Amino acid sequence: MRIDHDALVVGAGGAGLWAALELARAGISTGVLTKLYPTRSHTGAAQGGVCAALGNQEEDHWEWHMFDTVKGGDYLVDQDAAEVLAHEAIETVIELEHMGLPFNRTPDGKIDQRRFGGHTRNFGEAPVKRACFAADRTGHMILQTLYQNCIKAGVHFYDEYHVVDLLFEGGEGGDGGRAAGVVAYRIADGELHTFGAKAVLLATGGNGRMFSITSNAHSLTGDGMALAYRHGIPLEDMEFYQFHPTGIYGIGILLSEAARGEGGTLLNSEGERFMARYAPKAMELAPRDMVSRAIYLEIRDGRGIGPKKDYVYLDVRHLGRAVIEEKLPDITEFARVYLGVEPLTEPVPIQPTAHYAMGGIPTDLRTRVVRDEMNTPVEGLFAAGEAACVSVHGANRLGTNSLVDLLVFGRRAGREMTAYCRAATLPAIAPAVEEPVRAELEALRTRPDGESPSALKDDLATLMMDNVGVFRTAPMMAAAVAGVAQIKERYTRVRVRDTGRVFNTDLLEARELGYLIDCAEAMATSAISRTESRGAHSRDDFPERDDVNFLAHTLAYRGEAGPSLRYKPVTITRFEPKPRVY
Amino acid sequence: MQVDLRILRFDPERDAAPHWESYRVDAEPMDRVLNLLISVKADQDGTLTFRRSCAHGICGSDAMLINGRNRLACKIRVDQLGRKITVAPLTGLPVMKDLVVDMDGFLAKYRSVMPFLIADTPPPERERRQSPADRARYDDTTKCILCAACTTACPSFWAQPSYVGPAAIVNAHRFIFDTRDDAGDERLEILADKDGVWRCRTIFNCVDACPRGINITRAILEVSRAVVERTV
Amino acid sequence: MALYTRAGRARPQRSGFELGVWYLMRLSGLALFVLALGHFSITHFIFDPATQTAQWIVDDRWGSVLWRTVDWLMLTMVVLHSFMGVRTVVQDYTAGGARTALTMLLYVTGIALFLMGTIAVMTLPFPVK
Amino acid sequence: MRYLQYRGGEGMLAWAFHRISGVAIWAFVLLHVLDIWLVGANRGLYDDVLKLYASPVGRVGETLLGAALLYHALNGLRIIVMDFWPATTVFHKQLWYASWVVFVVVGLPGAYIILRPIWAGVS
Ligand SMILES: Cc1cc2nc3c(=O)[nH]c(=O)nc-3n(C[C@H](O)[C@H](O)[C@H](O)COP(=O)(O)OP(=O)(O)OC[C@H]3O[C@@H](n4cnc5c(N)ncnc54)[C@H](O)[C@@H]3O)c2cc1C
Ligand code: HEM
Ligand code: SF4
Ligand code: F3S
Ligand code: FES
Repeated sequence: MRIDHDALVVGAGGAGLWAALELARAGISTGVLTKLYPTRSHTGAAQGGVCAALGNQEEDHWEWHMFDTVKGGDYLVDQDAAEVLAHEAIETVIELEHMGLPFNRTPDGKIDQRRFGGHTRNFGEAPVKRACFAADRTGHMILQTLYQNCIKAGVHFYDEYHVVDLLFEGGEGGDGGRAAGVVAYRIADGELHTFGAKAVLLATGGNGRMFSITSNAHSLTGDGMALAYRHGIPLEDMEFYQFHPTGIYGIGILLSEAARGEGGTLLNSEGERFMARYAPKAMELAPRDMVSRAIYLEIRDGRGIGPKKDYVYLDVRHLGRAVIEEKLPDITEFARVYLGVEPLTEPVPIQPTAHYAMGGIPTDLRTRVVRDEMNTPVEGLFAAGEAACVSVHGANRLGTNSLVDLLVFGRRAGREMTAYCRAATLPAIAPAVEEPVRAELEALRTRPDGESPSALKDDLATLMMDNVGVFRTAPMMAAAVAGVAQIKERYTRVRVRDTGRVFNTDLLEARELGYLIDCAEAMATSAISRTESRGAHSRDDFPERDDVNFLAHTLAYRGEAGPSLRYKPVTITRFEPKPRVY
Repeated sequence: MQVDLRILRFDPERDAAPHWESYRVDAEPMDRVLNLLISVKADQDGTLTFRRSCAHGICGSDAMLINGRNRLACKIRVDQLGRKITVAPLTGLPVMKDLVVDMDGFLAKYRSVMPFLIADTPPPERERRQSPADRARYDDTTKCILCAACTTACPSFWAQPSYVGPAAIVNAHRFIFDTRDDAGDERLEILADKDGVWRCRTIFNCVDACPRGINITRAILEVSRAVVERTV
Repeated sequence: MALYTRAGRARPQRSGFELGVWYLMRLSGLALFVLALGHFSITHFIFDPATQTAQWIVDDRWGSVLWRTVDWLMLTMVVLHSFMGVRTVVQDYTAGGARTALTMLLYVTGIALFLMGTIAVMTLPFPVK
Repeated sequence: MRYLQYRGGEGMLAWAFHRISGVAIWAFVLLHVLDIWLVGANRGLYDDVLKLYASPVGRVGETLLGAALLYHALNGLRIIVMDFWPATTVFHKQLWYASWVVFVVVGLPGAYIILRPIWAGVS
């Protein structure tokens, strides 16, 4: 079936929903395609908060927020983007409040704020209360509030439509073609639909499922990134992947940084607050890459806890019942349900967990997808949210800044697309453009014999976790590059066991595995080529940051013989790179 | 340990009617039913179909009938259920395949209560003020993840699927008692309809089923009381 | 009143009937708590069923205006409450034409029963002492 | 019926009993108005019916009726309390147990009084 809109939004997380809202309010005919019901998007899992220098609790300025973002990202952040982020955070948070988001309140009725890792006053002096929050379900409330407002604005949703390809007019996206629409697979009955549009937004979220221990949802398989990559668009800074320090031991479910923001501490087997050794000033509220590394070092030095000495404790007991139950109810429940641990009386076993892709589809400040180091835009194609890389997170994202990113750049995407749609004409889509993907899907669905995709996926996740994790060395990453290439080859022979058309999740999971492999390939190759340590990319063999050679963004292009890399300069406006100490 | 897992299967392309299938699965006591389903799908029968995403009780994808009660598969542990576990799709919504039900009707009811803030006054420069106490008034009902466990556990809904259902009322409550909202009256009117709050018979299955621990019945009764108060 | 809400949704026709029934069930329930339980206690604990012949009812119980009033009130409440209660049950488990038919039948029976009861309680002449 | 697979808790039992008892009492009320009608219409027939009520079987029936009425009344009160003070829903199970305590405390002596004539041979 063929359906036309002026604008298409792929993904209904925070970024996609806000973009859709702007478009619908401007009267642009918009379709939102999402493989999950919108409220199932992973934005709903975000707990801790969303930072904006409101100054409701103590003095704060967006310049401070900008500085923290740049420094937190180990100076790989594009500073013009960080400025937009920190500045517009304020109005977007206020606008969210106007849309109905139930923020926690200060006694005088303003939005309450709390501390979060890496957010400081006066350019690094001391922690500042900047994170606006709704208990520890901030992301849930953002997702619900945006969805509610989309309903109010009459946004047209295509729920459970899995986008399987992007369409371009006049050449591939990477060679000057213009976005023309998408092909989507309706999960309910396996029908392929071709959607035409002037503007397409990719807001498909992250790709954390390429790791075995992750806080990410099963659905986070890097679809948007991989699809862009397949059409000649590079992926930027893929080597920078954040491991969050406090995942539930063995499972990876996240215990929000809010626990530390409220005063929770980290303890090793000797009961010592080991962060004193690594970040004497910021302690537990140092940026995530540092805390994750500190945990790994403690474990490596034999101060881990448990039979395998491979975890440490997060301790919130001293915060008291009131704080724990009022401000951290969800994460308290996670510990109870998933570990059988009572945080009121026991410390909680934690380990770092794969959490967030700093890299992604490169865009400019106007959320337009760009395809080279000169920032040449791909006409009609936009990206926002975790799938995109503007780059506001650089080498390491600060807590809460992802939600800010979704809001600020989701909103920008909506406005930008509105303007674009008003000026542009509907591109032509040739008949039967969906035939190639139809053939791919049919081949996958009907292949009579081959390997199981679930086993292959486990292999990929273990490979990446072991070799492209918190600590990296050249041999490890070489093993990853080779391993991914092998898995990619095996993937051509996977066999789906469900051959039906109705709700065939087996088929879609196999398809998603293909996306993960693409992302893993870009990640491993980008990582091995960056011979320095910066932010989340931490190498034993190159422990120092190298601003001479690597103050640059990686762009990974897909190629038959593996990805090829190019580099793009970092935009520096206000803050010259300095050593990063906390 | 080994678990006997019985699943009510239905493939519309093959089966005339749903039927039970049994599987033996290795499990740890701390495993959740979702782990078992994933392991069956990976190792025994790739056609087993269910929704899942977050795997930690926050997205609302995998509500299903587990050992006779509506639970999120990713939130109920094997040690809470024992060695015999039966899993069936939610009751009262059309089954699309295996454990997947059609949520459209459910969401249409959610939309019918105008689940969004309607404020008549133009927004101020900064945030609208709200005291912590006013904020607390509707805190409980902001937790809903639209998993449908409550509505499909409600005998009143089974009897009359036209009942707007606990989930929709919960979401109306969240706005009716929000001091920033001005359309409470209109929502109360909608819920004063014959398929509105009156269909609740205080059965509490919804409360037991709610994975977010929302006191749904309380919310419903608060709405009923508000309807009564504005009329009587 | 506006026909549409601010969100553009058609406003339901406000009849208030279900609200009325809901309230009535609660109020009559409270009344019955005293009346029905009282009645049952008197007829079973204070007196024994065996002794409450027609003669006794006419001479003693309905010899007093007060008791006739109490009994009639109870009749009113019980008919209202129980028929509206059964209506709820009927409306839960039936649909369409069957529902309308059964509900109508219920109303007719209810009214008939109420009239019969009223005649029984109110029209017997007082005994001549 | 798939609905019977649902393992409801106290609240569902409370409701099921309430509904069953309500309908049962309603059925009896139909009968009872008819028999009272006989007081005016046909006294002889009324007294015959009365003998049925006072017979051992009748007494057991009346006890059951009383139980239904008592349960329904107590649970009805529980519902009304929750309706008007929604905060009490937190204790809905406790309220239900409490109503059973009252049910037993009041019901057992009551049943004894009604049933005693069967073995005491009074009637
Ligand atoms: C546990 C957890 C806690 C977090 N806490 C915080 C926090 O406190 N603060 C903070 O700032 N950040 C936090 N983050 C990070 C942040 O939540 C995410 O980065 C962010 O929500 C991503 O939003 P998004 O809109 O880009 O995508 P998502 O919300 O992930 O949405 C992706 C959307 O894309 C759709 N989609 C994907 N693929 C396809 C396809 N092929 N076809 C159609 N649709 C598709 C999905 O259906 C979904 O609607 C947290 C993340 C996790 C995992
Ligand atoms: C003695 C005191 C009584 C009290 C306090 C009481 C209370 C109630 C209440 C509150 C309800 C509404 C339940 C709901 O909407 O969920 C109800 C329902 C009902 N009552 Fe009563 N009642 C009493 C006596 C009676 C009597 C004497 C009868 C029958 C003659 C009766 C028959 C019914 C019926 C049939 C229902 C409907 C049941 C249902 O909807 O599930 N009640 N009662
Ligand atoms: S109220 Fe609870 S059970 Fe019902 S839909 Fe919301 S979260 Fe699910
Ligand atoms: S189960 Fe149903 S009847 Fe009411 S209390 Fe819950 S909605
Ligand atoms: S998978 Fe998200 S709630 Fe269970």
